Amino acid sequence: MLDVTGLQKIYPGQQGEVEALRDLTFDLGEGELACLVGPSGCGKTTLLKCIAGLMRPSSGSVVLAGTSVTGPPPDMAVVFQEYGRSLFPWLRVRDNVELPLKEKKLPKQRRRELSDEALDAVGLLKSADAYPWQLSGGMQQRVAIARAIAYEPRVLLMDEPFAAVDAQTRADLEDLIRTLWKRFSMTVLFVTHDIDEAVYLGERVLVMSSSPTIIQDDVTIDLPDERDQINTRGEHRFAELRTRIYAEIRNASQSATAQPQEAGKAH
Amino acid sequence: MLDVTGLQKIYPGQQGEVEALRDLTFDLGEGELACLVGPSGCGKTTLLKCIAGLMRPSSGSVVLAGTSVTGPPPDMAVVFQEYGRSLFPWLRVRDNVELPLKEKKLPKQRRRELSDEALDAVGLLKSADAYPWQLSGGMQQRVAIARAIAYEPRVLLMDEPFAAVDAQTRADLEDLIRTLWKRFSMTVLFVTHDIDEAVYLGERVLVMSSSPTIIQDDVTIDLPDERDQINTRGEHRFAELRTRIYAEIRNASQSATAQPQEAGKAH
Amino acid sequence: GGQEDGGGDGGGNQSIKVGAIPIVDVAPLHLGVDKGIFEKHGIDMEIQNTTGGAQAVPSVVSGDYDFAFGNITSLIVGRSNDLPLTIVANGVTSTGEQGGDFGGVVAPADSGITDPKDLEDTTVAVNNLENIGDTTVRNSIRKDGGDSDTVEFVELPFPEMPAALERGDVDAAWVVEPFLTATLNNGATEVASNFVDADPDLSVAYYFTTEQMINENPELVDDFTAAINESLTYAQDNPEEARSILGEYTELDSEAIDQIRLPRWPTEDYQEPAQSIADLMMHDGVIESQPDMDALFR
Amino acid sequence: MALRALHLLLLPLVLIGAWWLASAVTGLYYLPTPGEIAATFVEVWGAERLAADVLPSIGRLIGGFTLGSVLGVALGVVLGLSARLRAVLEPVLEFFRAIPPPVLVPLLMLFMGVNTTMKLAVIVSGCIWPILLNTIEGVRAVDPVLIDTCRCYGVRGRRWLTTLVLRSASPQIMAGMRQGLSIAIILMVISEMFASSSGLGYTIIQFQRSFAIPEMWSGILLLGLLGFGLSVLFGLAERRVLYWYNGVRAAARGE
Amino acid sequence: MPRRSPNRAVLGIVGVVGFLLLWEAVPRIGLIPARFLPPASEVLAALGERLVLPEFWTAVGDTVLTWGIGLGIAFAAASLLGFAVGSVPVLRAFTHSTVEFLRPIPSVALIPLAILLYGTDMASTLLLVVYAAFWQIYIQVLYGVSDIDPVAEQTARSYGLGRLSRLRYIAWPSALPYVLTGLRLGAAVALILTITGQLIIGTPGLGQQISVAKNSDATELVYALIIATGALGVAVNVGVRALERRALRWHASVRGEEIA
Ligand SMILES: Nc1ncnc2c1ncn2[C@@H]1O[C@H](COP(=O)(O)OP(=O)(O)OP(=O)(O)O)[C@@H](O)[C@H]1O
Ligand SMILES: Nc1ncnc2c1ncn2[C@@H]1O[C@H](COP(=O)(O)OP(=O)(O)OP(=O)(O)O)[C@@H](O)[C@H]1O
Ligand SMILES: O=[N+]([O-])[O-]
Ligand SMILES: [Mg+2]
Ligand SMILES: [Mg+2]
Repeated sequence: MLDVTGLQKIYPGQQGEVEALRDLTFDLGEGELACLVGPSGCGKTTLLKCIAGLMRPSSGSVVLAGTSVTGPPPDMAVVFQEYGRSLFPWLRVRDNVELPLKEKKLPKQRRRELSDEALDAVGLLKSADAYPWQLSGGMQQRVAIARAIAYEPRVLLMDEPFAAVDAQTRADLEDLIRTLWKRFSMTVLFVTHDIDEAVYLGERVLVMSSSPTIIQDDVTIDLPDERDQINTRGEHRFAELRTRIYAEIRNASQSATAQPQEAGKAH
Repeated sequence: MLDVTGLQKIYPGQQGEVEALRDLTFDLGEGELACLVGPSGCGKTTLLKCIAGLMRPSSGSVVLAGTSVTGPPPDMAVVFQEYGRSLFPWLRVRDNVELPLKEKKLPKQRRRELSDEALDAVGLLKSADAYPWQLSGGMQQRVAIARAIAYEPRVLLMDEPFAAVDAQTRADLEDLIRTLWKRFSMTVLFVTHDIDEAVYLGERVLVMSSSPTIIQDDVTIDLPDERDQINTRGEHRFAELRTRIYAEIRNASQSATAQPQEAGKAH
Repeated sequence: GGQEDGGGDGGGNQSIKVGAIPIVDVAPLHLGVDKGIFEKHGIDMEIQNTTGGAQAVPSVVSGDYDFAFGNITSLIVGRSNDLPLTIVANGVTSTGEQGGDFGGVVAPADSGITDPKDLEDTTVAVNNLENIGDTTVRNSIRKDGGDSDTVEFVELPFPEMPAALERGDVDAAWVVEPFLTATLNNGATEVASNFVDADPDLSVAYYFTTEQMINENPELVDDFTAAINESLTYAQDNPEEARSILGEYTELDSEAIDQIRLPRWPTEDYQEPAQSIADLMMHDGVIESQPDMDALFR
Repeated sequence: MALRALHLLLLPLVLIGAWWLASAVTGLYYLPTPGEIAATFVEVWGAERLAADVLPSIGRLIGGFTLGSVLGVALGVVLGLSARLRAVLEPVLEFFRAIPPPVLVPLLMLFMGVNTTMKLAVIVSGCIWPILLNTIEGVRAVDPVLIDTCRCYGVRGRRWLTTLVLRSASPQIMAGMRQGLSIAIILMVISEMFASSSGLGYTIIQFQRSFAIPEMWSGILLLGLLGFGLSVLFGLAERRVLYWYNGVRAAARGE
Repeated sequence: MPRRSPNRAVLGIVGVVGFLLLWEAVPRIGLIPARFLPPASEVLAALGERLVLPEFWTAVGDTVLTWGIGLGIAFAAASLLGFAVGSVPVLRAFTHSTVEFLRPIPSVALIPLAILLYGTDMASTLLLVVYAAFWQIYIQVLYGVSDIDPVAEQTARSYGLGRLSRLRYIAWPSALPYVLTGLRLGAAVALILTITGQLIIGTPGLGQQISVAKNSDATELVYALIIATGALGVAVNVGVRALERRALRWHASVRGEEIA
């Protein structure tokens, strides 16, 4: 479904170039749900934007469903890390959710159905008529999520979509994503900083190293398919996986936060 | 130090008013570190802005160190939830950090020292000459944190300051905040969604209910003063506190996400 | 243009459009309409307000106006630039009276400027540079024995001259009615009657059209010329009526209407004095070669 | 390089061609061919005229534009910051904004006399509006989060003005100044229609009045070239001032 | 907001009254002779006399008509071209030099050409109006289009919004603050050129009446007509401001003011 091969991204800049991604290669099967973790600034957002066709990689290729990605592919939804700025301040919450549906030429009634459903799922049906800037940070983020799920995409890219919501809501949204993923057999790539979340949600967890960035580890989550906030998280295997990934991340991010001369040692 | 009494905030709006805060009363002693948790949209940001003197409450009062807060008090630093928009895009990272110090009329050399120290503490010394928009989300958030700590405030208000950083960095920053808090005996009010974080960091955790918002619980964290990411989190008492707060939040947020008619029952 | 609307002398009236600046000078035109003179000559005329000859010329050249009222220097300059302009009737003529003309040079009473020669080394306002104002004022100075090269001329619209004079922005100004009477009433001194100095019978402006019009519609031109000549004569013979028509197409107040000096509107011998203007323009270098003055007049 | 030249010249060449065709076909007196205009241009705008008429005009133009920018930005900041003051002054300002230069100039002459100050005032009276309006709107639109940031870190006074208000309004201020620049050129011409006896604008108007049509067009050509030249300079300045702004946009696209 | 509106009007009236008092004072204390600048009261009286004359209203009608048509054409053309050129970088590169060349050419210099093409009819004045107002709006639109938040733009692209939809739902609202400023600038310039055209070419309207009054040394009337012109400008601005408060409810510039 999604093939990323030898992806490199170098940002040009006045004080020298920044190599955000060195050499990434991985693939995702149709209908897979993978989580992406890695230290802050390692290039997760960059990778997502390259996959979404919003940014041109410096070298390497992204191939989605057999076609090379050069612009945003159809049937793809993205939840941006900068959720606040990705909502259109001139549109009310409902209109923000329905805008992509209009582009899909869905009839009015169907749009309404979908937006009602999505807003209800994220607990914001009451705020449908508010403007985004009248909402709290977490509510804004949930609007962005609602917009993505109402779109019923085949590929869903989410960049730390639950960063601003409280623990309970987060748990609910995690279950929501898994439910929708199964129902629509979407392919999902999910960036998160929360390792528990990555393990709980994904079938696979991709661990990115800090820069120069490569895929440091690709962990298959061999937990049962039916997951449950209390029992799954209580399982022994969950703890194992969690510990393993935590250690990886620790390695990766130590090299990032540490002094330059120590950076080399981590690898 | 900080006395909040009968605080109420109603946002005016075209489709009716929104009562973000109903009636909040609590106080914080000098040099206390309190964490604030509560469901998304319950009014944490609103409360912080009222305390910071950035917003006028509809009724009730905020008194800081004996004087009523009508505008931003001196020696207070705030890390905004919208970290990205709180950085000046036309200033380099270092200049963003040093701007408040200039206003404090610190000599150039001292400013440099402070900004170096703060940027180093958040692991961004290498990015001092970059512009904020050349940084990843998590890096931007850390710049905002660096700016706040370089300011050496007596009161520090932080609104989900670690939402965009990875687990390892988050842990490091948590320890950083506790260290600074002790060193400068600041008064800290810290909003977070991560209950573990709230328990780990705070001396007290204030739990806000969902709307109509009141302080639902005020939990004293009776963990030893010396905390440690591995041992403290492993303690039995930690788990107890965590469970208690989790239950509170669950109550609170259920009423928020649930259908309107159920909202009443939660209380 | 409207010449195609009607059919010559026969049938109904010819509708034409005439451009004229709404000042005292064109009173005969309005009087002619008022008195039915144009109608009598089979002309149904619409008078369009212009801001002067320079704006009227392109309108006539483009055929938008059939005729227009324009000052002699604009017409000479146009002619010398190969514009096919032709004068068909007199427009307005100096009274020929020293100190009693409808235009003249004025200076503040306390300025010490009383004669044209006093204008040496001063700044004088005229409405357009390299036009009839500066050429005739220079002539007046020379005639009075002064050196006309020492005068600096600046452009100001007539309506702004009284204030500029009073402020001292300029030392003197060449003004025409109604501003002449207005400044004199406020105590200014009349320094020169520059039109009279140039030629006592100087015609300052004319009614003109294009050669094309004359070739294509000579009858209409004849009718217009006849009608305007009759109107000019009527105005000349009935100055009170000429004054009262001013109330119709200008915003002059009744006091001004009573006080201003009327020009003359003769219908004969108006071609000759134009040569003296052409000479003055040659002298001042406004034009480079003598225009064919005969071709300018029909 | 070649592409840039193509960008620069293609459309002008096409338009010149169209003009050529139009003037050749119609043979209108007021529409000389580009060839005639070019030949006249060389003849008319020699060194002498440049020194005597064009340079002083450009001097006044730049003086007026600078003055207009300073006043426009200063007043714009004040009005942008105070809704109350804006409500008080807006009708009066709008009143003056609607007054055409041919009517306004006499008024200015009444107050200032006939001199260079008046000419500068005419230029200012025109080019100030886009700068003022854009500054007001730019100041009103400052990101509320940045305002809060400055408030709580005690950033105020001059630093607040320069690092917050002016910088965040700068994209809009630049838009206004770009507008103001070409209006300043137009008003330089108009200011020389009154009480002048020299200057670029005066010369063009004089050509027009004396039916020297190719000469007049050559003057308009010079105005256009002047405008283009100044806008190139302005573009260079703008690229420096708005470096961060363009950076934000390029960054998102990964350029 | 409803309780602010009268407030705003009251403040505006305070400003106007202050201005009129100042004007009244200048000639009265002799700063400028009343012959050249009559006191406001006398000018208002002269205006009052005019207001009852039908030809005054005909002139106002002519002026407003020319203004409205000219602004309409300029606005439509400038927004259409502005959005098209602004969102296609190639177009922008190819037109840049021409635009910068044409912008500083004064409308007044085009008067002979206008007369030649359209005579002294309204069309002639319209040409000047459209030419001058077009650039003002066009440049604002160009700046507005490039002010789109890149995150918003990318969001729209990732959801598969086509060029037209992005124009309508993203570019248009983002650029709206600039466009409205352009409209305000263009509206005044259109009015200015309408009056100037009437003044110089002589098409009927307020401008022509000003010209007649000037030539007749009717100073009070000149000022009265200037007031009428300025009042039209103020009325236009009130209209655009009202539009702005509706259309930009979401924008920081309008939002902030309700709280303040
Ligand atoms: N426009 C840019 N110019 C230069 N460098 C950039 C630019 N955008 C990103 N970078 C750099 O690229 C690297 C990767 O950034 P990216 O936003 O992809 O990180 P991330 O993994 O999403 O981090 P986070 O978890 O903090 O959001 C960072 O070091 C950042 O500084
Ligand atoms: N400008 C505004 N106008 C109207 N309502 C507002 C406005 N700002 C906030 N609100 C409402 O006030 C309530 C509290 O918002 P606030 O931002 O304080 O929540 P929060 O606790 O910080 O939430 P989060 O954790 O999601 O950031 C929300 O219901 C929100 O919709
Ligand atoms: O002539 N103007 O374009 O103002
Ligand atoms: Mg990121
Ligand atoms: Mg919040």
